[in-house]
Amino acid sequence: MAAWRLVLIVAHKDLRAELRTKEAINSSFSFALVILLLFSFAFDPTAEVTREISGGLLWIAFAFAGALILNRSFAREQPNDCLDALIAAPVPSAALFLGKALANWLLLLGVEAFCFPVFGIFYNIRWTRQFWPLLLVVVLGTWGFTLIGTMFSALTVNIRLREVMLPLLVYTVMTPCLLAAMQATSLLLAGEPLAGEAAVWLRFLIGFDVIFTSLSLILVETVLAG
Amino acid sequence: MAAWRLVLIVAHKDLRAELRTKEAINSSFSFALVILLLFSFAFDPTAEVTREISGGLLWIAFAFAGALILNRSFAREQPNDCLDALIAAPVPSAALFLGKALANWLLLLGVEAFCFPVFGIFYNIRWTRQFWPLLLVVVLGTWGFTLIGTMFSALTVNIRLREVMLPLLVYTVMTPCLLAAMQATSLLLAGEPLAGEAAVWLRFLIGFDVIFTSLSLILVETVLAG
Amino acid sequence: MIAVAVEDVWKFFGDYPALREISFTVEPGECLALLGRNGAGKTTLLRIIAGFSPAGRGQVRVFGRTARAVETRRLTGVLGHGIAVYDELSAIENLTLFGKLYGLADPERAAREWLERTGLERVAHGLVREFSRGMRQRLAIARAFLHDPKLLLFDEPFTSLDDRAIAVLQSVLRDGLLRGCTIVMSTHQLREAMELATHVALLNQGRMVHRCERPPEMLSDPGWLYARYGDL
Amino acid sequence: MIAVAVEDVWKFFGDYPALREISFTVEPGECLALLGRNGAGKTTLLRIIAGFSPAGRGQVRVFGRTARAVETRRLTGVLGHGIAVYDELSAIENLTLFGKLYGLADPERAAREWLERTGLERVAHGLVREFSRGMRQRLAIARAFLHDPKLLLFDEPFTSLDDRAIAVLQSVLRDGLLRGCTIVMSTHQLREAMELATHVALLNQGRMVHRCERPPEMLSDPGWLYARYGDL
Amino acid sequence: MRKNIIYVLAVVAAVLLVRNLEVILLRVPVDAEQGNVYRNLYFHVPSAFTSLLGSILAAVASIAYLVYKDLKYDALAVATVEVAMVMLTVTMVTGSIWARVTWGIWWTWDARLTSTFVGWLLSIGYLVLRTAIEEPTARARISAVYAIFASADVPIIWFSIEWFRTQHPAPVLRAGGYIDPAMKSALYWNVPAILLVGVILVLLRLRQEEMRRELDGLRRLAHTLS
Ligand code: HEM
Ligand SMILES: Nc1ncnc2c1ncn2[C@@H]1O[C@H](COP(=O)(O)OP(=O)(O)OP(=O)(O)O)[C@@H](O)[C@H]1O
Ligand SMILES: Nc1ncnc2c1ncn2[C@@H]1O[C@H](COP(=O)(O)OP(=O)(O)OP(=O)(O)O)[C@@H](O)[C@H]1O
Ligand SMILES: [Mg+2]
Ligand SMILES: [Mg+2]
Repeated sequence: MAAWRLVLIVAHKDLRAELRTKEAINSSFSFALVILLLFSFAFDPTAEVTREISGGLLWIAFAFAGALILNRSFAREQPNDCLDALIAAPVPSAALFLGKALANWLLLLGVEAFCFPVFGIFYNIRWTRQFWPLLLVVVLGTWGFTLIGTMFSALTVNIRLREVMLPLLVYTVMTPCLLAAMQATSLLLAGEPLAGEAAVWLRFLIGFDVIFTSLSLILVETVLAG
Repeated sequence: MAAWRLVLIVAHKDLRAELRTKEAINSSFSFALVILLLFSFAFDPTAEVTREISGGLLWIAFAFAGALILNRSFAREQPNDCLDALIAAPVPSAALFLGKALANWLLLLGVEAFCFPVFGIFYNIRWTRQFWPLLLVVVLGTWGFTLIGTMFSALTVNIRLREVMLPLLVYTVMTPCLLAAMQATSLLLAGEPLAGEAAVWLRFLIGFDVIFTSLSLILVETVLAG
Repeated sequence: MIAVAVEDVWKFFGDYPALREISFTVEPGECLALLGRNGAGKTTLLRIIAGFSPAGRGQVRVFGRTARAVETRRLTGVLGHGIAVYDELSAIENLTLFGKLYGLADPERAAREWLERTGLERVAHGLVREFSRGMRQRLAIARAFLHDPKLLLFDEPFTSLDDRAIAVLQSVLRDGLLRGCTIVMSTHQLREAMELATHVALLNQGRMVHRCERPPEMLSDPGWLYARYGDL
Repeated sequence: MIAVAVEDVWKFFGDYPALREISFTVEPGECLALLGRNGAGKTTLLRIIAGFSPAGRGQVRVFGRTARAVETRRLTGVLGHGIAVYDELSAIENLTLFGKLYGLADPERAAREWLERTGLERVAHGLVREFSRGMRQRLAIARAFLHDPKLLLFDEPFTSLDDRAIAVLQSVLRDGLLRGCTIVMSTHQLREAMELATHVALLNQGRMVHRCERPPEMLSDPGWLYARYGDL
Repeated sequence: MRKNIIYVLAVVAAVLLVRNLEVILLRVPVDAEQGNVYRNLYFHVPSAFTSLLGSILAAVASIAYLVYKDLKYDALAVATVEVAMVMLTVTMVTGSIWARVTWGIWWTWDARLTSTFVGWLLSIGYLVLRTAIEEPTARARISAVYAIFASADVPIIWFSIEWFRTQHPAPVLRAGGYIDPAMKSALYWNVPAILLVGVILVLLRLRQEEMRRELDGLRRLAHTLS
């Protein structure tokens, strides 16, 4: 059977399980709100300066809130030892990984779609001026950190101290991706077009996505059935 | 036997177990560094404005990094069902809770002690100008969020979805405490004395600590052996 | 004094009654084996007696006191599936810790004594993390017996143990019975339990449908009780 | 063709050899019971045969192919302690999912068929979360058998099951054997295993010290093999 | 045998270092613009170079481990990561001192400095991750995957000065700017000296790691026998 069908089956399974209870997605979204709230204490959100850094704020909120969804990705398989059953099934590890990453990516995009308007209101930001370029950056940036998050979720699924280790590992490795996404987003939110510096960051983001997608697909079999 | 001896025994056990491997403390400290890094992307840390909000940044870093230590507090008891043994022992739940909170508090203060100089260098901030008032605020603020964190760690230790629910619950409840600590710290870092606004926030912090300490001690028996 | 007195205990999970009007007593020195199919309520009942969770209705008395009373806890030893010792601490540190929590006069000595009894004195300072399954199990036994409890509560103690580990556990339990301890345990491995049990009780869907002295038939045919109440 | 061929397999955890020069073959239709004390290496060996982790040295062939080959995985059914079905999905969704992953022609039909065989057709659309222990175990069995595997690998399948659940599992396994499946299982509950086993193998500290047809003595005295190799 | 090699290398390194120190401190002229701080250069650059080389070697060793499943490659990977981290620390410290004098601040968040810091955190992450996994084979496998992911930061550190506008200067050496030949040769002589120090440290750590592994195995064996 074509590998992409397996990818879809896995993604569909994860989405269905998640959407049935909406646990991760709800708490991820609420957590994003809490983070925005915390930040609004730390800074005066209406100040002009804050608006300049809004891209950064937004991606920090995405990264922290998204981690709740990403961590759960493989942790979801633990309670009944389901991961063993998936590894034992005649599904290439790469397909399994892509399926899970795909599901996570869609869930994250969903959460982000809710965050944007809320954020716009709280921080008084017009985010629709460069809508399509912004969408592109968000989609690529989210894919980058979904990849890393899903991979590390798989990597640490069986280690004691998962929760303690994950943030350190994940955020460090995904910094280049986050940095690029933040900078590009800040520029686009400021109304600049996707050219010059923003374009450089975008290219950087694409490079990151390509390299890390390939690395993940190559290494995932070792990670799961090493 | 006097209850405080039991408190010390429990705290000593937790500290010993942690210091033997230093897992939580290492990753908490490194995660604090990662957060400083992430923030530095979002804001230009050398700008004057950023220095004004440094108290906020610092406490957000403490809160997120500290959560790693707090989450582990009761999670540490899970692997071999140790919690059952503690609950079965003739130790009042309040003593158990205080012991764990005490250990967490000391660990957090240790991590924070490392963070301050690093933060000072990276963000170019002089934090020694109001040293003693600052210490007071840090100690009280840390106790407040240790309390909440430890309590929720106990509350969620047995639920599936621990990792997903915890951040949301904890940060929402500890917001007042964080807010007060942030504001007081920002003022003190800016070199102002512990009077006027800063003193108001300090009193708020003390109120929070007193109320939540009592609440926790009253409720913990229900939480653990409900 | 009666060791365990369970009076009309109910336990609800939501609306679902996991235990219904359970009443029984255990005399000191008895060894009661709780039998019952998966989901019958054995674990739930043991946890209530151990004070881990409160009964929904009815009450439990252990040596005349409530299950959560500090004095009761001092008299009770619990051993579930988990070994309940800390991986990061050494064998002796673990036992000393629990000795202190139980307020023993000389925790160190009690710890050494039990390490010796369970044959662990040579690895007293080894971290539990590095112990093999059998060694961990012995340490768990030492922990449960350390404070010389009068009532022992065991949930499926024989599960996943090999023949040798089962023999060790049985001999420690037998010693306990000789010293006058009271034992309540749940198990599916009837054969191993029947050698010790003086009484048996059968739970079915949260009700106690039978309680009696262990019939001699059950030594040779452990399924006897199930067969009698087979299709309940 | 030989069902499972294990050739000179070693497995190291660090420098510690959990398995040492294990070699044996299992013919199609055999039911091999792996015995051995706690820590002998049973789980490790089963996981290597199932392809969950690679051998450190030596090789495993399942129907002539490596353990991780996709074709091998299609022919193998695995059941460990965990039931390996999703709590958030219904029984039929679970089975259909695995049917699809195994590339069955009509996953839906296979799922219904196995729900019927395990007596779960009435709760096909119930979420697994709401199932009792026994129902979950049956669903797990259905999942393991769904794709009509030729080789079944079971790790302590009888642990924590009550008499009735054990009977169900035994009957399904017996059916499998009649249809020509090959079974390799580990267990400490010798009595339950011996009714099925055609062969037994004894592991001791990572070595296979004995392998033979199941001696008739073991039906009445399951400890026989341990007794012979008792203090290895 | 190995021990003898280490001794020989140590002697060579010592001779080289003494010779270089004499040249650096007494012979080469003072920089026209910067004064004496510029002598940092002779340690700043070689240690940066050694550490980047170390990170690359660690990634190669990790790939070798995943291919050959031989724990000696794992030992090589840890040893190089540790030494690379030490070297990177030297770079950061010398750089900070230099920056304090020439730029007036200890730290700034330009691309070179930030990516260096990320690299440092990545090695911390690697080492912390290793403490969380007891079983040596799983530890080797998981940390190898992490090291491969982390190595993506090396080119970013290297090229950051070309890709982005940085406060950190682009090296005059390569860009064809003018530098006093005496300075140049002193720098060129100190690169092999520091590199050699790195090699010696790696060899020492390697021995230590091997002995520890042996000890672990023996202890486990002893426990199973009792
Ligand atoms: C691995 C990363 C690094 C490499 C490869 C590197 C390399 C260099 C090189 C080749 C120079 C000499 C430039 C010249 O030709 O004048 C230099 C200068 C310098 N570096 Fe670095 N460096 C690194 C990291 C850092 C860090 C982390 C800091 C600060 C904390 C730093 C601070 C400086 C300073 C202050 C100078 C002198 C700048 C000036 O002359 O104005 N460097 N570095
Ligand atoms: N935390 C819980 N939440 C909801 N229901 C529960 C919970 N614990 C137990 N139950 C239900 O209560 C009933 C009794 O469970 P219990 O674990 O006591 O059975 P048991 O006799 O120990 O079974 P087993 O032999 O499988 O261990 C079961 O139907 C179970 O589903
Ligand atoms: N992940 C692991 N890391 C380190 N050592 C392990 C690991 N898994 C197993 N071992 C060791 O390998 C040996 C064999 O373990 P295994 O789990 O295969 O035994 P087993 O025969 O299944 O025992 P049991 O009857 O207790 O299930 C044991 O000494 C165990 O400590
Ligand atoms: Mg039970
Ligand atoms: Mg096993």
